Amino acid sequence: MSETTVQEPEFEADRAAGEPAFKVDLDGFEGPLDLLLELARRQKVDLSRISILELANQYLGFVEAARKLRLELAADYLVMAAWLAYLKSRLLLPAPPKAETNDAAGLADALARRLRRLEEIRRAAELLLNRPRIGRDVFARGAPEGISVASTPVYVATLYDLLSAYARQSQKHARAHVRMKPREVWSLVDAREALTRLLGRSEEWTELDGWLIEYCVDPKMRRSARASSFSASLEMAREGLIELRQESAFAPIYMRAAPKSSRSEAA
Amino acid sequence: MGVVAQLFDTVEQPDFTPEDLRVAEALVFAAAEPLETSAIAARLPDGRDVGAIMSELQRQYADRGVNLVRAAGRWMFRTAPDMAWLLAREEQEKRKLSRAAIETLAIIAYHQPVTRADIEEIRGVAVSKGAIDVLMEAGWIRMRGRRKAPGRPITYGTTSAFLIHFGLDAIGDLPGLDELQGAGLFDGKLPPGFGVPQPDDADALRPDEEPLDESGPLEQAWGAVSQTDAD
Amino acid sequence: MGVVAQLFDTVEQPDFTPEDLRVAEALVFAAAEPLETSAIAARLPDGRDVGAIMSELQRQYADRGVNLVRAAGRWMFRTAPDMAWLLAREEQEKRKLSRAAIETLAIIAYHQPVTRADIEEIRGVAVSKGAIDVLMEAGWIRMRGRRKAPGRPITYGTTSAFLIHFGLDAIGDLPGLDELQGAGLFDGKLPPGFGVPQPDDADALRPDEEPLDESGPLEQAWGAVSQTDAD
Repeated sequence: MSETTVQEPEFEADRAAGEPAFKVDLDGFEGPLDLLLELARRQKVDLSRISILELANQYLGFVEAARKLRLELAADYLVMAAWLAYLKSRLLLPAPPKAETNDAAGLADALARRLRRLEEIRRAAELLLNRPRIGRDVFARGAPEGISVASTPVYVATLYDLLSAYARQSQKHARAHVRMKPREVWSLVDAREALTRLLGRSEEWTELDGWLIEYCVDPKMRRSARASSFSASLEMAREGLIELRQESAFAPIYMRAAPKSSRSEAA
Repeated sequence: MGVVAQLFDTVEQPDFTPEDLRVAEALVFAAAEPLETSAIAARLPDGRDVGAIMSELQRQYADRGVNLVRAAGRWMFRTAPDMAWLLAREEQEKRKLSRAAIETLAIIAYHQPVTRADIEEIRGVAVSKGAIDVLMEAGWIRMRGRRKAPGRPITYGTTSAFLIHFGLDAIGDLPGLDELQGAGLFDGKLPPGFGVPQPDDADALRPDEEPLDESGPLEQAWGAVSQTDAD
Repeated sequence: MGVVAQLFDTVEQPDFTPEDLRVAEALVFAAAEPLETSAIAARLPDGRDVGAIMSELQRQYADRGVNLVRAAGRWMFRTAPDMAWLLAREEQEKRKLSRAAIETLAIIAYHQPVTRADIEEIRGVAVSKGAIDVLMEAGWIRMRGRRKAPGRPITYGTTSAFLIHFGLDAIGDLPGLDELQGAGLFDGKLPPGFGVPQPDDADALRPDEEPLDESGPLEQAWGAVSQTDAD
């Protein structure tokens, strides 16, 4: 138990006179049930015949001793101690009315059953862990060739799948988007056309912004027009159709038709 | 040949040829993983009694240094258990299981499907996350689903890798299961029938389980939203 | 037993026990690499004739599906050479198309030639590369050419394998709007102006398409440079 801080690993528990003293190493226990099981085992081999009252006494004595030694016990242990103290008091009461007799005995019984169940699962765990285990006792083939299954995927779909998929998505999309007004944009094609037309007129360096604003009457189109003609001008410059010039960042961009000679060189 | 032997041969005409034995043997030998009976059958001519073939192979290898075994319903060759001393490798115990992990594994194996609370009830202490993690990492346990109970706790069960590692053909072959069932330790705190372990590692969920990813009642009410998200 | 065999047995009293055979067998089986004779000898009692042990094992396995072989002076088990056909097997695995893939396919079929951007525009969501890849792998779509547009995106169309798989005589047999509606594939009202295109998978490129491998006007201008780059 990590919660249990143990200064001294071993100590002698407080025992009733005449009974043999024993040592318990708290560090090795996995909680109060585990401790109870250990105490019960010392009492008798057969768990079905242990005395719960005696077990409660031993446990409480253990906890008392631990306290004397200033051992810090985890909450789990203390809760169990409180419960056992309660159980002990009930078991020690002189014969109470019928209903209550069963209560105390029933509680004791339930505890005995829990202990037996833990014992059983531990026995099972031991049997399990002691089986010949792969990689420890028995070994698979060290270097299997392996069976290479080259699986060629064969895709299947029916015409119905195809058609219903088409209908589904086109209907969904039509409903979702048909009412949207198309955005007013100046396409790249438009921009390129305009630039080509402009280049026919101008052999001189022209300010891009200048003619742009002149061309686009509708102020709403300005952003789109600027973006599109900028892209188009870059593309045309790459094609060697025009030349571009800019003095510095954010300065106006000038353009002109490429001289005939350089155009033929590029081609 | 005696009369009895002749009679025997006539009656028990094996449903396979020596070649079938060779094929099955080569397949299981070559496979990197335990092989399903169906995978062996797929490579044999139709109508062969694969069960009989495997039994015969198992018999032929029974006394050898290598045995044919069935684990998790699949076939594999492995060294004979009495050869452990010979093959013991130094690094084998590099990660010894803690007691908590061992007990947790046993509880999951024998009582599956179980929740963390079930395990804590039996062990009487909180289950450390580390124990569950180690077992998950080893590939021996898996999350099966959720118990239909307040908090919808996750249920755990064992995997086929667990069966293979411990050389069990099916979960019903767990050692000491009969004794544990005989003890019949019922406790009202645990789900009904929990006291008598009836381990079940079938993929199908129990009536008191629901799938891991399925939404609870709260999410069901908001179904439409989550579906849109998934899209 | 013949005289020669008797003589043989008498002369060659084996220098090993059946247990030695088991040990050697288990060692070679479990080893990750072929084993040196000396490594086997090291695990056997002193004075054993390892050569004789391995010969005997080799003899026992000679006609089986698995053989003991020696290569480069080391021992290993191998599946019998005539079993090679077993170990590599073509399997056809039927796979269902994902919803995204089938929708993509439907759009390509009806709207071809389409670019990826076209499909995204129609579907309203991004088209994963996986969906296109799967359809290419299935052999149902092909790259037709490039759209004469910035970026020169690839145009996709359907193949004859597509027609065969879906039992269509020609692409024009894909049902139109009336037929789709008649089949009850649309539910409820359709917006005005909603239509289904007349699909066309003719090989000839459209006016706005150009061949896949041919360079566009941009590359034509920089022909020499871009070719060097591509190389």
